[in-house]
Amino acid sequence: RQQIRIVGSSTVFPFTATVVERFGQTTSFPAPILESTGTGGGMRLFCAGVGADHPDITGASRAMKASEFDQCQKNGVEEVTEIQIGFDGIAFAHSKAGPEINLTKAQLWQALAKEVEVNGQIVPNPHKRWSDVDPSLPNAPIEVLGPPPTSGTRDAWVELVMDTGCEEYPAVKSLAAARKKAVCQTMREDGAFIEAGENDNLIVQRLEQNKDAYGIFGFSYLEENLDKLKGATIAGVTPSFETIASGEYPISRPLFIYLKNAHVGVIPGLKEFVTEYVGERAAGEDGYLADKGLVAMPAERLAKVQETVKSLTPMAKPAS
Amino acid sequence: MSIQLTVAILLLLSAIGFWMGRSRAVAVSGGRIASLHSVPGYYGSFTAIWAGLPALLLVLFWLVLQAPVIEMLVLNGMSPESVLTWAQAALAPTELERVSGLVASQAADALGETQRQLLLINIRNMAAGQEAYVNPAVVEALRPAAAHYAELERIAGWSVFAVCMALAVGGLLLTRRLIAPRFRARNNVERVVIWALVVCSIIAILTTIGIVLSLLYESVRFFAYVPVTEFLFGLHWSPQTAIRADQVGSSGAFGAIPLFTGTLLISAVAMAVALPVGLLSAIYLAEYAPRRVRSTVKPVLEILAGIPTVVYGFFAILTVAPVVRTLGLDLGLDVSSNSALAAGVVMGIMIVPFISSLSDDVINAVPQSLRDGSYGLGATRSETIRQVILPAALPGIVGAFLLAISRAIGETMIVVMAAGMAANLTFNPLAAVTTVTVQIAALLTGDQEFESAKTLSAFALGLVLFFVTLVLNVVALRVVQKYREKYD
Amino acid sequence: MTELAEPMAAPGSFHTSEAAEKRLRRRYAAERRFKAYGIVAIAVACTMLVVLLYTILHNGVGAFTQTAIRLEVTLDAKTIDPKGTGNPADWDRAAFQDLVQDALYREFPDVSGRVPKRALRGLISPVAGVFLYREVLEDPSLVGQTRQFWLPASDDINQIRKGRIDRDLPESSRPVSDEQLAWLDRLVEQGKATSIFNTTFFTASDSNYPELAGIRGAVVGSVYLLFVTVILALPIGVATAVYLEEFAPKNHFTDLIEVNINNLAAVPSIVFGLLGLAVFLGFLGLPRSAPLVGGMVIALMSLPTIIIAARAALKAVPPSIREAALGMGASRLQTVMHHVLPLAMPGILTGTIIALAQALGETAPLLMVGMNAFVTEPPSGLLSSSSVLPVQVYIWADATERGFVELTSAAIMVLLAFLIMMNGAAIYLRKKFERRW
Amino acid sequence: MDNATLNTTAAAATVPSKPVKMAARGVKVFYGEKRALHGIDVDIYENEVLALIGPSGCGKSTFLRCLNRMNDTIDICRVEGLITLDGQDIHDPELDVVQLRARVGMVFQKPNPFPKSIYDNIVYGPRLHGLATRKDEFDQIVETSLRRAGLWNEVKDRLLEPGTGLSGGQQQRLCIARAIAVSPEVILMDEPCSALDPIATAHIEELIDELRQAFTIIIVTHNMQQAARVSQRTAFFHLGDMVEVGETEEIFTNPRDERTQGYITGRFG
Amino acid sequence: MDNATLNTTAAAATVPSKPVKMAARGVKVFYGEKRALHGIDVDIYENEVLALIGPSGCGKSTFLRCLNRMNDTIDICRVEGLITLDGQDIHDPELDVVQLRARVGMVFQKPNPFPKSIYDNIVYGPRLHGLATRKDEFDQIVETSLRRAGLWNEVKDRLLEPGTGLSGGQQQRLCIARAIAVSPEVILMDEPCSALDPIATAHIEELIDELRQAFTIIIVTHNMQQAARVSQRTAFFHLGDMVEVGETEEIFTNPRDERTQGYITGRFG
Ligand SMILES: Nc1ncnc2c1ncn2[C@@H]1O[C@H](COP(=O)(O)OP(=O)(O)OP(=O)(O)O)[C@@H](O)[C@H]1O
Ligand SMILES: Nc1ncnc2c1ncn2[C@@H]1O[C@H](COP(=O)(O)OP(=O)(O)OP(=O)(O)O)[C@@H](O)[C@H]1O
Ligand SMILES: [Mg+2]
Ligand SMILES: [Mg+2]
Ligand SMILES: O=P([O-])([O-])[O-]
Repeated sequence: RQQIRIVGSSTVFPFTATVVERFGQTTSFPAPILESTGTGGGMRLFCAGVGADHPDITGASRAMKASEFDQCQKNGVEEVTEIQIGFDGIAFAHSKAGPEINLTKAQLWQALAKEVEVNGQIVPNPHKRWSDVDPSLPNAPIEVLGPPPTSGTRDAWVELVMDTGCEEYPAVKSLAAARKKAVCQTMREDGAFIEAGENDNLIVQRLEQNKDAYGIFGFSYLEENLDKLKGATIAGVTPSFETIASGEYPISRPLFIYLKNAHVGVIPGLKEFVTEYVGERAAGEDGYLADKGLVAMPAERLAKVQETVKSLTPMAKPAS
Repeated sequence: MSIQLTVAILLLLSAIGFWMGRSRAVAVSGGRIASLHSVPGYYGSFTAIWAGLPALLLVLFWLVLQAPVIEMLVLNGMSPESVLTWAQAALAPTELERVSGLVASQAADALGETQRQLLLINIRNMAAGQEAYVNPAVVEALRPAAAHYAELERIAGWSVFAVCMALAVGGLLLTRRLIAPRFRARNNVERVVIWALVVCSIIAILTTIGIVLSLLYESVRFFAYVPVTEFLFGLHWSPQTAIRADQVGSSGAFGAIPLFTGTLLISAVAMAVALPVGLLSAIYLAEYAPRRVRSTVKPVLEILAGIPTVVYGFFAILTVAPVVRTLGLDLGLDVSSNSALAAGVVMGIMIVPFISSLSDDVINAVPQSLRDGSYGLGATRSETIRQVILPAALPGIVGAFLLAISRAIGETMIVVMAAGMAANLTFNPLAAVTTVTVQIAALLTGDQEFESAKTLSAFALGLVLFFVTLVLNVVALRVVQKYREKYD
Repeated sequence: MTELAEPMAAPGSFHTSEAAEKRLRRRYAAERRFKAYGIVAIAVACTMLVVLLYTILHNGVGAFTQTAIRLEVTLDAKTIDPKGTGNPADWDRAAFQDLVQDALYREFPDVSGRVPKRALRGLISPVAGVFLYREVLEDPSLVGQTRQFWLPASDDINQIRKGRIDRDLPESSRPVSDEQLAWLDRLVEQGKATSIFNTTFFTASDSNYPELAGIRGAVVGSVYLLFVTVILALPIGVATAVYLEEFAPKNHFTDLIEVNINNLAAVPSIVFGLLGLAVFLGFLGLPRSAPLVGGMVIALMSLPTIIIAARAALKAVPPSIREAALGMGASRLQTVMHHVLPLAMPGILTGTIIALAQALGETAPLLMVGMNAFVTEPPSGLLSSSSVLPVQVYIWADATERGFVELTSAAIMVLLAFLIMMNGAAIYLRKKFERRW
Repeated sequence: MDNATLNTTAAAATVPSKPVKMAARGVKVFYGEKRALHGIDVDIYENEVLALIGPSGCGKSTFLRCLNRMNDTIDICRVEGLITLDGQDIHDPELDVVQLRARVGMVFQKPNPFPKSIYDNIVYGPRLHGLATRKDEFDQIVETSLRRAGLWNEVKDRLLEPGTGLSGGQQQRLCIARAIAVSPEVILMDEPCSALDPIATAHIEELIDELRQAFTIIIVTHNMQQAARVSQRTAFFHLGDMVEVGETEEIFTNPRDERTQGYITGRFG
Repeated sequence: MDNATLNTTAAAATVPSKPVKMAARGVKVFYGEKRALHGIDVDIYENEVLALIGPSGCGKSTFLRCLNRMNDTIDICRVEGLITLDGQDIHDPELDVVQLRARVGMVFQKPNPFPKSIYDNIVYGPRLHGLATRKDEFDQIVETSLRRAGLWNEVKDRLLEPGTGLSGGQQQRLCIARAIAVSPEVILMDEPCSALDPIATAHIEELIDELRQAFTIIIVTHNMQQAARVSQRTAFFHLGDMVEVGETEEIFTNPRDERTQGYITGRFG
């Protein structure tokens, strides 16, 4: 095998694909082969072993989990370099025809969780309309299209919005850890929150047809469809390159690729590829990945990542 | 000697064998071809088979075994120093320590399986002359091994060539001795051909065994996490929450009932569309339509069956679902934008040709004598159709219906795109539901965990699906067979 | 039989009576209603087909044209060939984009500053350099010259030009700024921007940039895949059908095979994907994303359909032909090979084509064996990674750029064209060889 | 259709003893381009059994099927000429084909009971034509028809069993019972015994003889002995022509045409 | 198979004038559980035409198909008893069934030419059995066979047109030509004329008479006149038994068995 093989997250996929394409166009190495398997699926393939049959790089829209790291170790994939490539904001957006809306995480939790706190009690979510959640919100039915649990975007949403949103309610705070987690993280299933499949673009297209519906998807899709959609303001911040990069916008997450060190020097072009990926031309603020919707890292962070790539410092076991 | 060349030469020998066998047969017949048991061509084929087939089988066998053997020999033959040099360049310091400790005694054995793999990639690349792809630091160290590798490959190639030639020539000589006027060449050749046919038909069985085994193996592991009863009778399906450490075992997370009901619901909607449309179309085409109309409409309808399901998925979600929703809202109904109705309707459209084509066939299979009997009594066409033809064709139509249902149950892409993932236990077609196939696709293409009940559950679902379609098919087959007996 | 004396309505009296006439009118009304149901049913099915095709057509036609901008590019030899070897292999391929950008800056000399220049660059495709490189590669003598080239506009500009993004929207909510619109209008006025036929769509493979994306790789992948499928499924399917129909004794074993085949025909395609994953990838260790593996999975999947069709075709050959041949002293195998199989061949081919047409549109099982790879070049062989048409559709449907929306529909159109062609071939075969015995 | 009535009466005049039930004048039938009948003229009298004989493919069945317009169901078939029932043109748009077929019943070569119960087979026609409405009326019809067809005693205990479960001869009698249940005036039979064994054949032949009391019967047969046994008059067809028609006795003992002669003495066919 | 030879010779002794070509001893045939033939003993002499007659379903075809083991092709069919060809047991594993069928040819009820050219229809058998190798030899065979079948003059100008384009009678003669092209010793004909018109039938009957010079012919017919015209000896079958066999004249004028009598006089069938 002479081509690099890359698997992993569907969120990272378009960015990796862009690098792959550029790499194929501008170097004499054969273009790497890229396959979108989802973060977890990618980890599974990546950690299955060392050798020509196993991928060299996997993309992830979240950090590697401890269990995955262990699996890697068990299968002889002992040295893995963790490389952050940038940030991805998660947009909560709706049709341009809809009203302006300004939400807090607590309100989002109230609107989307299966069980919520009402008057100090934990009850099944009674809210049918936004105005039920907070009278200041529009009097429109709650209808949110979001990613299925199999997607990294969903994980991030739960972690960044739901988990923090619920913290503001004392009755929730006082729950036992396990119960609290369940209450905080479980999305409602009565039709107000709709799991709309892995295909973010389809969510975008459906929002166009239904002005009351909101969608949860990667920021890049919002960016590309600004003529039809607008992003809701979360905690007073509208999603944009700037607010995400600066960390102001509260729902954003880092994106990673993982490199199998053992393959460097065996699979041609591997190191060159990763170097290109985190190079200024790609991952820089003005790089072509930014054109694709990736929120670039601040310069000093990028420099650190470039350093890691240069030395191929293997990662340590993650905490969780 | 490359395998390709060996195979080519074998084929050539086989061809020569054909010619030899043929001319030998003509020779032994003494010019009276009719005195031979078989036509000379069969003696030729007989010779060709014996010259070619055993050797080709050997080549196939060899192809499987050659690589591992050569690799083992090469690795064992490497000097400790070169292994060490390679290890220093390629391995991480921690691994290196372990390796260098052992390397003095048993070079290759010191390496773990994964390191061997890497080393072999390098050696193979070098043996193939692609030094450019190998770390320059190890090129020199690996040169002897690469040469060894190439040498072994050469030897292997020649030896397989030699053995093949021996087999082929042996076959030629043997068959030449056998050829006599009374020798039943045709019967022998035919026996080989028929065995080949048998082998082909066994592939269908192997496929089934393969499916059942690969599903069963993973399912059994799944049932180690989740009891069968819970899976089959549980009312709650939410595989995602169960992977979080604090929720494993929370009861009902793997209850597949909502998936079954969802599948049923969508299939029911689909059949509610497909059955009347399909059946009535079939009746019209078979009994009323002029020949010309029939021969254009039928293929047009069949296009519906050929359209890729991805396309239907788009159609469902971007065209039909909004229409359904708007209509529902106008009527004051609460319609989910992922309604089972939209997915079902589109699936129904897709299935129409299955029902219409199959029904058309069974309606045509109703003997003309029954129609004549009915017309002869003064029945109109529709009376004949409703009271004689349909009852007579009913078993066949039921068969078609069952096959269409199994198609609906197994359909994936439409529901993946249009039906969503919400495992609601409901029979309301306006609500969102999910199906077994959606879950399989989602569980296996999405975020997977190792060895988790979540991933494995996909295989259990696949197993259920397999058995459901099996039962439906056996029933359909029985029904159709019963029907067949009646008129044949 | 003395029962003849039994009373019975006088012959004929009833059927011409008033009551019978009235009843007759009712019966004919029912007749007309019933016939109408049939017509309605067919109309419903056909309408759906038309709506479906119309939606696709409506969304997809746009993809066949593309906005191009004419720029005067100076192909500076030093920039292109820094080593000065004159060998295209040593060219700096990344430099072509810079040349394009320089040309653009020269076209608008009044634009200066980092931010306005960035906006200006937004007019032209970020991969315009690739187009330029290809043209120069074809004619290396261009190096050093200054020439006019038609280069693709960026996706946003393309969408604006086609009206897919409304240019009357407020500036903040469209991807193209007022400034850029003004530049574009100026170019259009000068005849330096126009719509051209999108040949890239047919000559290129997958890309992240809609203006550079095409279906060639997917089409080639589909062809390879179908090739594998045909090579495997046709002979095996026909052999199985021949064995079962002409040779197999009726016993439990053949019953088992028969039930099996019928069952396999209805097994959900995704289950075949699971099988391929477990056996071809897991057990045999074949590479992911390879047309070989995809073809094998699809072959297994279409095998039952082919067998069933082939058996039907064999059954349709009248027994009198078999008897004739057997009576002449042909063996069973000879009977089959000389007479039955050739006569059944059109039917077999028809069935096979239809099975293949279905296989061509199959997505789900291919996702399981990794056929959703991103590959920017047509596969070079059966083992190299590749995508196929339906999966390409599936991938493009999720791409971020707006340009992919119409590319998706266009790819569907190509896929449908293939399907209709294959169905047409099947119908033609069926017609041509339709035989009355 | 005055002309038709006239003609028919004229033809009938030659044998004045019996009224004409059906008549054919210049009946030509085409299957696509091919002409199967070249112009048939014949009168069929009330309450007689007319046998049509002739070698295979001569057009007997074709002619028979013209009489109740069963040929309408064959796309490529075209009928020319005049056929009358009680003096009325059967192609007259006034006369409905459904009505015609109720009045001119048919029994086919191969017994073709519907795959329903014996009872339902019989009441099928009466129910269509509204001959009865109440259960007891239907019961009455079933019993009468089966009795007339000589089948009642054999099946009266199993009326609800499927008609397809009967033996060949019983099935054929069931078909006859089914045909007479709608009170037709004419019954057409196309080789009704050719699929039956000798005993069943004898049964049917007896039955035909008795049915003649109430119905006009036209029977196609390839068995000359049978024609001789059951019919009063016989028509001989040859290559799409009706060669001669006359009293059965006379046709068999003293045929006027040599083709008839040749056929009857077994020189061909 | 000494025993067989013995028996045959013994049977042949009763009519010593002609050598026995084929013989059956105690031939029983079962279709699954059902017995279709109950033990048939008959000798067939060289260069004679033996007619098999009897009512429908009595087993004529079944017996005929035993003689060249065409019944082997029916799964559920089982044959017991001894059949010899020139004294050799035809079930002897030494004798290949393919060779048997080349020696005992068959012509079927419905003409069934292969959908190929007339020429290819004829040369199919010779090519199969390697009777010729060169083009001119094949040409020779085609001409001889067609001449013997009385078809040469009608088709000599269109040998390359498809055989299915011929008329029914021509097709049947083509099938006969095809059968004699492999120079069989015995020809079996199963109702070869029942699908044909009188003229074609007459043609074939003439042909059979001529072929008798060179071949042994066994013909099944439901037409007694035909049996009388073409055969020297006739065997009458009834319900799976061979009731009697003898000189055709005698069977028709003076049958020994009353069932034969009944059948011949048209009392049943
Ligand atoms: N449906 C049809 N299409 C074309 N030709 C037909 C059709 N039915 C009959 N014929 C032709 O019309 C001619 C007369 O056929 P018909 O069935 O009336 O003969 P028949 O006297 O009933 O013969 P048989 O004794 O075999 O039943 C024949 O040549 C036959 O081939
Ligand atoms: N393939 C078969 N399977 C089962 N039973 C059969 C089969 N062929 C013939 N029979 C039965 O064997 C008996 C003899 O049939 P056969 O065909 O030999 O009669 P036949 O004398 O040739 O009649 P016909 O004159 O109608 O051709 C019949 O009862 C028939 O039903
Ligand atoms: Mg007829
Ligand atoms: Mg027979
Ligand atoms: O593919 P994901 O990034 O959503 O895991």
